[in-house]
Amino acid sequence: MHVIIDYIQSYLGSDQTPGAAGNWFWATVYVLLVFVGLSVAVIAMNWLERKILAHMQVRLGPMRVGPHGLLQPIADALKLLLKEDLIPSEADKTVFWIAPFIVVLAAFTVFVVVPFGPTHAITDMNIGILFMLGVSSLSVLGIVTAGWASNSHYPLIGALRSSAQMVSYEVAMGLAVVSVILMTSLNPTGTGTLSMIGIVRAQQAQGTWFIFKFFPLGLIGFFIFAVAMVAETNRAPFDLPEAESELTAGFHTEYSGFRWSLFFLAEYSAMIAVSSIAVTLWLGGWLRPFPNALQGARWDFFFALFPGITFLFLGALAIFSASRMPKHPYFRIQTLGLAGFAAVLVLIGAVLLYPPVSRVVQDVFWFSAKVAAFMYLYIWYRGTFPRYRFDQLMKVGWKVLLPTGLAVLILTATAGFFVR
Amino acid sequence: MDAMLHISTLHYLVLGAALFLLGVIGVLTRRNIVIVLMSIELILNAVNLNLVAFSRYWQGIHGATALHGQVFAIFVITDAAAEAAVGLGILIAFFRNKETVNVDEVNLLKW
Amino acid sequence: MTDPRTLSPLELENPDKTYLDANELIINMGPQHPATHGVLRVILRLDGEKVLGLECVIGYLHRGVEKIAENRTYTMFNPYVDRMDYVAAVSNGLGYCEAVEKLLSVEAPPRAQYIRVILTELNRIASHQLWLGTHALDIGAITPLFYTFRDREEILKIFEKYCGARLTTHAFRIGGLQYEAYEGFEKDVKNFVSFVKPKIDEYEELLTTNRIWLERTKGVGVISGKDCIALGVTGPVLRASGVKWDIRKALPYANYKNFDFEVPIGTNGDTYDRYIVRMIEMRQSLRIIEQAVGGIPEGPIMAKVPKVMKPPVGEVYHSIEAPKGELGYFIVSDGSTQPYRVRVRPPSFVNLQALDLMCRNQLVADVIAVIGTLDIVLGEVDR
Amino acid sequence: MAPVATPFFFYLLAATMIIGGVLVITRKNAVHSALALITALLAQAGIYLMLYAPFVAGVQIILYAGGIMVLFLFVIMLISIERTEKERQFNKQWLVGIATAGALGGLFIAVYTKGKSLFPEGRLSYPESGNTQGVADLLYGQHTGTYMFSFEIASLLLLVAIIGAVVMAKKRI
Repeated sequence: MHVIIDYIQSYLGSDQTPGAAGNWFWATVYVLLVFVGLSVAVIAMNWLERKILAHMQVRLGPMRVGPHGLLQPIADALKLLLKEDLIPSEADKTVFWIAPFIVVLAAFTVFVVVPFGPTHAITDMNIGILFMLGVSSLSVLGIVTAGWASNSHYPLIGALRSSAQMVSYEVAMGLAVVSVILMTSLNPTGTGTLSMIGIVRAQQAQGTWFIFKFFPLGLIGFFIFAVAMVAETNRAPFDLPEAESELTAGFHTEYSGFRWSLFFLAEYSAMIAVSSIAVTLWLGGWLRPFPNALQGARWDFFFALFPGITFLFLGALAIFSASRMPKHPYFRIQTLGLAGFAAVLVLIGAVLLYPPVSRVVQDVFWFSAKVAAFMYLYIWYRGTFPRYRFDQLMKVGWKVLLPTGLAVLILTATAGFFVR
Repeated sequence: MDAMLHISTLHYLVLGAALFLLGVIGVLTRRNIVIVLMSIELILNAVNLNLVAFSRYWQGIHGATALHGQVFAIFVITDAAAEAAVGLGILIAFFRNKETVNVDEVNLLKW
Repeated sequence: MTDPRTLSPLELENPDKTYLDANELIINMGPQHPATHGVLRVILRLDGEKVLGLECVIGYLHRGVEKIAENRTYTMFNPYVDRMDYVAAVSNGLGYCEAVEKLLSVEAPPRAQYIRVILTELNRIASHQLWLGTHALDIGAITPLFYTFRDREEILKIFEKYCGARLTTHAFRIGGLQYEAYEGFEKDVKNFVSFVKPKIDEYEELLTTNRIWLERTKGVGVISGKDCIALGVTGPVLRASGVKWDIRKALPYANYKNFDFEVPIGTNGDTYDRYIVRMIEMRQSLRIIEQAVGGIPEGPIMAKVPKVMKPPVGEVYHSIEAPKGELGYFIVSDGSTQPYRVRVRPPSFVNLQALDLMCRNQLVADVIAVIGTLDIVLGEVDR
Repeated sequence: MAPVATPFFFYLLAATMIIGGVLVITRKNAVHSALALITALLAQAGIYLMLYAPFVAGVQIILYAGGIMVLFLFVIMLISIERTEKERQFNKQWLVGIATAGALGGLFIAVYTKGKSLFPEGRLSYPESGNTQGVADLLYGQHTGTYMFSFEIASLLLLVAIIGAVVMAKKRI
């Protein structure tokens, strides 16, 4: 036991990612952790989206399965797994079968280079951001083949729409990313980096998140990316490929059951992936707020409290909800379940308050908190905006975001030239 | 056995040659223009593979900054993009007029 | 005017062509489609995403309402009209009752008239709310739907309290009303008016200045006033095209001439104008309700009509301004207890004709928006 | 990030590429061919990584697999007609083609067996760090930018290709 703890601690003390260290054991552990974490995040996101959207729309959302519908995503997942797996008779069976896996693979592979902390990434690639953009662009292949293989009009239109849309917005996205990479090179040595960890370190070294760099250039670049990333993930208001009122369900109209749930999984993990790109590039990745201005042991201690306090707060909310459950024998199990959930949350919170733990997890916490903010934005957009029309979508991509991105790139280069 | 286990430049060249041959067979024998274009992509990739393998070999002689092969590979990829765009553009124009995608039906210098 | 004749997509279908020669892409939208408001089937002929022409296939909800009328007495047929435009059942009832009253040459007493106007205007608001919610949902804004349904609920509660039914109310009788307004009716209506006024602002806050909403609705589905008149399009669609035609003002029925209200008109005849016109109409309806609820006179609620109605031989056409447009009833009496023929002029059916004209050279997404903005109810289109 | 278990991965990726290549030229359905080609291209990206060329690998994924192949799929969908699958797949001179390819293959074998000594068996390993910077230096470094002019020419080529593609594909300009 002691040996194991020592081993873990020795690992945590190292300053390399497992991939860079060539440590197979830890790399595997990280892959599993990321996979499990993502699945949990998607499940949580499913519940949160339905609840938050419901409360925005003056309704309650899922309330029946488990207390406050907490078990609803699990019930949904079970239902999807047990559903009959239909393949249209005229569909191209092989391609129809492969397509969801392409999407899921692309969405999950991206996380290989996402830095959850200075050493908490599966690996650190020299070409990190290029790799992320490249692999996330592969998901369009899955969508296109899914639409084509269904051999039906609505999916085909959805697939064509989505391929045109994703290819167009990749350009604007790339330009915004390039301006950030230019910013990373503004250090004494004069070499920039594409590595995700390197980008965050550059923000640390330059003492500012890149969103505030060359104000307002960084902000505009971030804005371009924030718009393009919604379009990349086919979410409202750019959800034309799956526009429900127009194309019934777009490219996955013919999919059901397990395969459909793969698309669902891929969509949400892609959302998390692009959000983590945005967080890494503009919002300082794992860095806590004001790492330079508010330095010192006391501030460190103060910020290290946040993860624990967050969980304690969530636990308190759950306890409060449990106390407000109807006092009826029918609800006894649900109340107990909610109380148990609250206890788990409080327990996690308490563990996270323990200083050695909090020091280790706070990087991951800040990263996740920033990503969660983006997830909330996604839900908020969905509750607020109508859907763009296809030509307007293209107009926004090519005539607004692309020129703005170019301008930002050139201005960033100019500003960087003078700063040097 | 030793030669099998120690991957040298030659291994990459043989792989490149195999791909190149596949590409050539595809270009020479298939009727579908789209597949012919894809075979051309295969050929270009075989070339790229050689270029990058040579770059690696060259680095062994001239040091880590001798990346000329890789730069060439990037140029080749650029050309491939241009070629695919124009080729597919021609294909669409051709299809629109003749309603076929078979190369051996493209036997007139006009449409 | 633009030639409204449809290039029938069915005739031009050529299965050999592919998506590239997309002139030929035929898409069948409906009858099972989330955005066709029931069972409308639209066959679209597309060039890529551009609509070259479309054809509506209707009749999936045909129940033969007009034929049924010939085998029912005048009183018995009254509930059937509620099932045509089921989101504006009160208006349907009003039109039918007034038409028969015209045939019988009786007039409902003033108290009944006031309550009728209040209920009809409430129904207009409910219908517009439902339209707004579904229209916004079609364009992709999912939230307004829940807001409008929340507020429409209050109207339905008043209906339920008044006559026991929420949707197919059968609120009016030939010659007046069957039920006296319940205890607290006036208070309920007043409360509702003050409740819903800020809510309409809330809908507008979400949509009116929303950039995407503007882009999706401005210049979409444009139809000129001339075309509207030529096609017989009425209601908010006609008014949004700049024609000031509201039967409540033009051919006043019930006691609308006692009330002070404005008829909003648009200028461009596009989807946005229709949206604005309907939003203003909701406010104007509230104005009418406010005036009416303050001045409900005392008195009887039923005129003297015979138990067994045998209208004199003759025919009558009576139209009212339903939420969706001119709702007309043409009733022929042969002197018996049953009408010889009842012909309904449903606004949705006539307005639907304009769909093809409005969608030409627009995109698929606009078809959805235009179907929404026409505010059709398939129960009324098919009857 | 040093490559590990090199021979295993080399043979795995090489086999994927060869199988992918064979599928590309034998499938009836162009979409299947395209999917096979994508697999081969991704495997090739892996081989680039093994050759310490991560930047080229990244470009391969983002441009080839994510860009060009999407274009291919897009066009295949636009023109996909069922009847091409039922037609003859190989043209009349297929025998000549294969003979030519065989001759070429013989040439390759001859060259590689004779010139084996030209290529040392050495297992060279350099740190991959700075690969992107190295490529950038060659492309547009102030003193080392040997290929700056070619790079600009390439951009011109792309511009011409864009215009050409638009002119070709558009029904009416």
